[in-house]
Amino acid sequence: MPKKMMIVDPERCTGCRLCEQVCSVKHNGVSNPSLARIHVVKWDNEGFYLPMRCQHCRDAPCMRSCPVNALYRDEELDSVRINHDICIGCKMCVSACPFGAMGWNPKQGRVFKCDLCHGDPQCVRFCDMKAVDYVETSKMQASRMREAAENYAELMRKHGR
Amino acid sequence: MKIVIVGNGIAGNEVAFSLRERTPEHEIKILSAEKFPEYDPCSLPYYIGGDVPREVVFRRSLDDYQNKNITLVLDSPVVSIDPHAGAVVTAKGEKHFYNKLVLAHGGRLFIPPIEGVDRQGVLSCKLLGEADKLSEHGGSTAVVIGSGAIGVEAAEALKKKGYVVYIIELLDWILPALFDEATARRLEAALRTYGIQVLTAEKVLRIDGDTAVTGVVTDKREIPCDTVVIATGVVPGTALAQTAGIEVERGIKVNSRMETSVEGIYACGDCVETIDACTGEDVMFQLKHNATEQARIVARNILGMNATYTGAYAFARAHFFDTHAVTFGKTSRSTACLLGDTEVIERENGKDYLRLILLDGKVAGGQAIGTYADSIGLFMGAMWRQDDIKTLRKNWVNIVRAGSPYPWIYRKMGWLIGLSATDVSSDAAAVCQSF
Amino acid sequence: MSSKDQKIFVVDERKCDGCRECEKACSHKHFGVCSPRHSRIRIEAFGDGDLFVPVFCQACGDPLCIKVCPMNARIELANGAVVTDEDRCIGCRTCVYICPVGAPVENPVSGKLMTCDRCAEDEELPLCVQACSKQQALRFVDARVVARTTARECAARLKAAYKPPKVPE
Amino acid sequence: MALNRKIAYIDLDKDEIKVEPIPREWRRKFLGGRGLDAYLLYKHTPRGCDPLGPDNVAIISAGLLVGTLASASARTHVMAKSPLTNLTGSANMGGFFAPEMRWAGFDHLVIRGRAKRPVYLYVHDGEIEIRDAAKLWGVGIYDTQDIIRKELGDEETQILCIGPAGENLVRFANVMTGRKNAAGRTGMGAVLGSKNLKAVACRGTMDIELKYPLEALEYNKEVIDQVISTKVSQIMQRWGTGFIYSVTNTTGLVRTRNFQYNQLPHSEDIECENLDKYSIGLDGCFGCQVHCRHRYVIKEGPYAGTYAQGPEYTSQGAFGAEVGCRSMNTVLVGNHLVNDYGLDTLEVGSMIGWAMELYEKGILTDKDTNGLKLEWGNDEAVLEMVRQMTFREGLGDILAEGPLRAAAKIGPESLPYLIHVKGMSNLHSDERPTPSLALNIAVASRGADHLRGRPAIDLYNLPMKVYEKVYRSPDGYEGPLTNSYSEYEGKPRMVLWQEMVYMAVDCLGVCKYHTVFLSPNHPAFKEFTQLIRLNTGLEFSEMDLWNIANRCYTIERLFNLREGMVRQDDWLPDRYFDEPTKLGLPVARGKSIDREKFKAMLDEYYRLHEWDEEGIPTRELLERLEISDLWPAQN
Repeated sequence: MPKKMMIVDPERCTGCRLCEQVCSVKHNGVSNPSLARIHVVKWDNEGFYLPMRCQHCRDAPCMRSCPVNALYRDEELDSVRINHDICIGCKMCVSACPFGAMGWNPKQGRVFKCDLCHGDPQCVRFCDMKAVDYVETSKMQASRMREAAENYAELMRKHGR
Repeated sequence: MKIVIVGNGIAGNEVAFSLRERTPEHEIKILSAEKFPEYDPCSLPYYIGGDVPREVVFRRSLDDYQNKNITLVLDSPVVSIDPHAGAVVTAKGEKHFYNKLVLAHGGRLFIPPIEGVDRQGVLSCKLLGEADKLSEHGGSTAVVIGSGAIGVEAAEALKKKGYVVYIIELLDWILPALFDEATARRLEAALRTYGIQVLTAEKVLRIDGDTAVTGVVTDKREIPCDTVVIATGVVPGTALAQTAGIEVERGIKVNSRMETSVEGIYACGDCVETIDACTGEDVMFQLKHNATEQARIVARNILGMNATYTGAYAFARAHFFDTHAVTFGKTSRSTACLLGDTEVIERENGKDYLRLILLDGKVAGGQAIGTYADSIGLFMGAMWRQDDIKTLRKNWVNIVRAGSPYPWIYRKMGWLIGLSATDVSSDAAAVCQSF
Repeated sequence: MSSKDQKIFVVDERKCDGCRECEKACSHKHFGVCSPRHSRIRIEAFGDGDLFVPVFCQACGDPLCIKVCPMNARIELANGAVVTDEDRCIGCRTCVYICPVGAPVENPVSGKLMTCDRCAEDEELPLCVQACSKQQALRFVDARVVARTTARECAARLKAAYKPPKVPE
Repeated sequence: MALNRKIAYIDLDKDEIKVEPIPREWRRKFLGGRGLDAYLLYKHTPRGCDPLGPDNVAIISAGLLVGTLASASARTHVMAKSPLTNLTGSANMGGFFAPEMRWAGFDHLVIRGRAKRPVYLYVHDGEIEIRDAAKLWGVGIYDTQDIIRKELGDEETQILCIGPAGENLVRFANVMTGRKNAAGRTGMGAVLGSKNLKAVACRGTMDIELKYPLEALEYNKEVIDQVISTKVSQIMQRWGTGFIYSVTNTTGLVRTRNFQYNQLPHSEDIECENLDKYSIGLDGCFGCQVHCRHRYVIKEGPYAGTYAQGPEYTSQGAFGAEVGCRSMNTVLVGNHLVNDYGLDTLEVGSMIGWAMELYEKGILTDKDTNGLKLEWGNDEAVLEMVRQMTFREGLGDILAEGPLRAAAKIGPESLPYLIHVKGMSNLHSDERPTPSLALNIAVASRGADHLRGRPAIDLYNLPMKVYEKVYRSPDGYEGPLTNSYSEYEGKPRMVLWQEMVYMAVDCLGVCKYHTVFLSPNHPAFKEFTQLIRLNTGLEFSEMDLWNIANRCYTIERLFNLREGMVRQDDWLPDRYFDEPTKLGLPVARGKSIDREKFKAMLDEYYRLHEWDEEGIPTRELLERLEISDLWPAQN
């Protein structure tokens, strides 16, 4: 299976927060963005929207801080996942994660985080702007380069070199 | 569904009450060989020693069972299982039918084949009934045979009651299953400072006395005494399982869902043989936390939730008077036969002692006495995460630099294993000055 | 369930300057003295004052200390705190050893172990958190918003990277 | 459950808050949102009450499906007796307020009385606090929201508020949330202002439980795909609603220079394509994939650097065609100003356009305007008038009273130039070539309004079978239908059908861009039944929804009748009949509404509604709809 990664593009995000809603429904069966694993951080007075979600870090602070190794790397999806059978709910990962990707569900007494929906992230599926996208790692760099090149070309055209 | 649980110990009760927590349905019945509601065997030495009153050993009252609609049948040891009829038979000849059966009857005290073990005054403290006897026993000199955790705790309890106490250990050092020699010797020394006689590498030959105990004879000496406490360990109860044709080795064999080889019969607690969560080896850690964990897995599987048990882990502490020690994972002795580079990190500071056993750079076990013990949790975490201590050493500069992304626990671990002693100022006096 | 029951502590080590006001507040509330030995929260200091970490009971969802305590003295309160029942505790420190951060502290008066009780009923905010109101290293926040709050802080740091200054046309 | 949200009765006179569950019976009869609001308004206001007095109730609500997996389920509905028309006051808006209110545990806030000092409400996780808003008084809506968020220490708080216009009781003041989401019509902002209620802040973390969550997820995807697969949605996704301006202006359907023309030539600058220069991206309401508006930054003038959202089609009309301006900058600045002040952009455009025509005709003079040259295309004058209206200075103070009251002050000679129905100005569209749209604005329950029953797809001249499929369902209508927008036949049915479907989406809290408004292929009753079932578990047939919509619409009608509306109010200004259009394509040029045909259309409309010839619902209808206890009105 090709390795894919989640990327965000705040320029595309329209701030509709559908990703948050579908995430909470998919994982918890309820609509409640505070249970979502993705958060659209919005600056309403600047119109800047940045979806924040788990980066599935290689050297993940949450994994490092877990005292019982309940967080593990799923090699198939290259994601960081929780084994709830092991998790003791100490919340060290909540404090450790710099991205705010670790949430705490007081009702269940357990932490939660993005699991990439087992390879079919619902946030990506529902985002028609593709402000969050799940792309093949190998193509990622190339597409970003192309974007940059196009912007550059545009500037050159505009300023007549 | 009728659920019958054999055994009213930690595991049996945890199964019953976790089931009830999840569903009000199903008939739940616990068959107990004893006459009490659930009590905690771990706490018996402290009751004997008078640290706590007797009622504290109980984890539940009879009302708790009633309130949760759990039937508790007391004084009914189960003698056989008929898996075809789906019934168990008690010693009184009563039949109890089940749809799901849970074996949680634990183990029984191992009674060494020594002459005179049936004398009056030969006691133990695994069961509450025995503990009651020991507590009421009015002796003055006690010999504790066996120096496992129970033995040491019993010795402490008796010392507190004013006994002259001897501990006799067949092997070379006390707490042999839990601690390495280096640690154990320190504990022995500590025990001696409290006035407990510790005799290691010594074999009890017989117990003297006509009806009551008058002394213990070992291969090295004779000890006059009026009390003998048997603390030579616990063997898993497997006989009952064998009546149902359940596969048994040292303990009852279970799969990862805690189900025995016979469908519909689960087992958990001290009577089962499971895997080590770290190494995957077949092990028997007869420890309370494992029993609890296994019991919850059983409860979930009975309800069809398909939970898998990740394995048991060794974690035990030894504590007497103001000496505190802890051990986890493997000892040097148990790693000696494994492939791979082993390394032992030792740190000593007065009475405090830390011993870490590394296998291929990764923490495989550890022991600690005193203040080092208070931070042992960090190393247990390192063991679970399989943190490589070699990498910790290599990355140390990164870990201690300001703004390091490494969680603080790495700094503390590094300090504890002596990477840079100046990095932590734990001097309480300095702290107090700041107020 | 009141909103307090849903709250959890969040630590930001980067903000802790080791002032130990939390220890003072805690010991003063529970013992009437200002002494770190009497505090259920303690500051671990590393290096030359470049890292201070408040260590205290995390009140785990499935606490290991409850499982291992031989006396069954560790109990969960309705407000989520996990505390020691002093009538049962014998001071064996098993809870300290099993704890991932070694949080329980010996009560210097009784010799038994103690952990954070979240200033149970009588305070709006735990006093250590109140004492840290300036540094904000220690916060007691609604569990439902904790992820979002952290995400916002992080996003604020990332914003500059994502949002290059506008190129004039 | 999505149904366990509460209703709060807030009495600002007594500082009392009473929280009650919503009876299941109400859900069956009114669903929620606008439908239930209409019922509550009818029950809780005394007949003939002063709209700006303490007896009027302001109802803020979220629809039945808000916050659930129904795409764009984001609408907040605000209802009260209108200070503009003295009839039904009702407006809804998107944004994020309504879902947040539901996560905080409430569906309806029924607010009566008048606070002694400025206050705002803080609604959070099942609790409501009344808090002091003294320092917010006089602050624009952008800053109000920033200040409240800072005060509450939670950036995620969603705030509904009024601007200076609402505080100054401008009779067409908005209730706003976010940067531009406006509950814009009928002066709901003035009602809140009269209650000294500056804002309602919401923050919630409570679950909205869905009946069949995973099925709802899949069905939501289907609905989204259905919505965004249509051309019109794709265009809106790219250009926003501004595209409508280009289309209608080309055809000749844009009211220009008040009502003198129907097309503004050479106005390329204010067409949506030009927005790209200012836009930094598009913006969506909660859960919406259509994201129909721009985030833009003003580039020139005293407001350079200001960030705002929009402008919608309506702002292009209000600050473009109606006042004869051709500058995108004016549209952008005007849009920003009305949003920040909390004014209804439509009403503002109409009032200024009207004033300009009066100035042109000499009815208003330099003396009235304090020397302001109210000439067509005078950008500065337009923006100055916005300010004057908000702060009630000079001529603005008169215009702030709304069309009829202003006309009364200026004099009867100004009346013929007023484009209004029931005292509310029309959108800047010109309906003379389109009888169906004309009928809609004449009969809409809140005055001249396009969002009550505009059959916009009538403009497309689609094949008959498309219209038949839409307009004959779900009750099997068998009367006439025509597919040419210049016809009169069959149009009453179209208006009626649209009234029902818009009422249904308003009850559900779904955006109108997600139903049959701009595209015949968007979801309607059939999809709604599924959305309701999967999200809430309530089972309704399509006919049930139709009947609910009919019931709610009838209550609005009853409210209007109770407050004194008569048949003559369902009528258009004379200029619609007497002045043929002058510009546009051949289909739109030289058109006017035929009085007789229009009267016949109105009769047909009443008949279809089962109202008598005076427009009063028949006894049989009321009994069938189980609301016969409401009429004749007792209070």
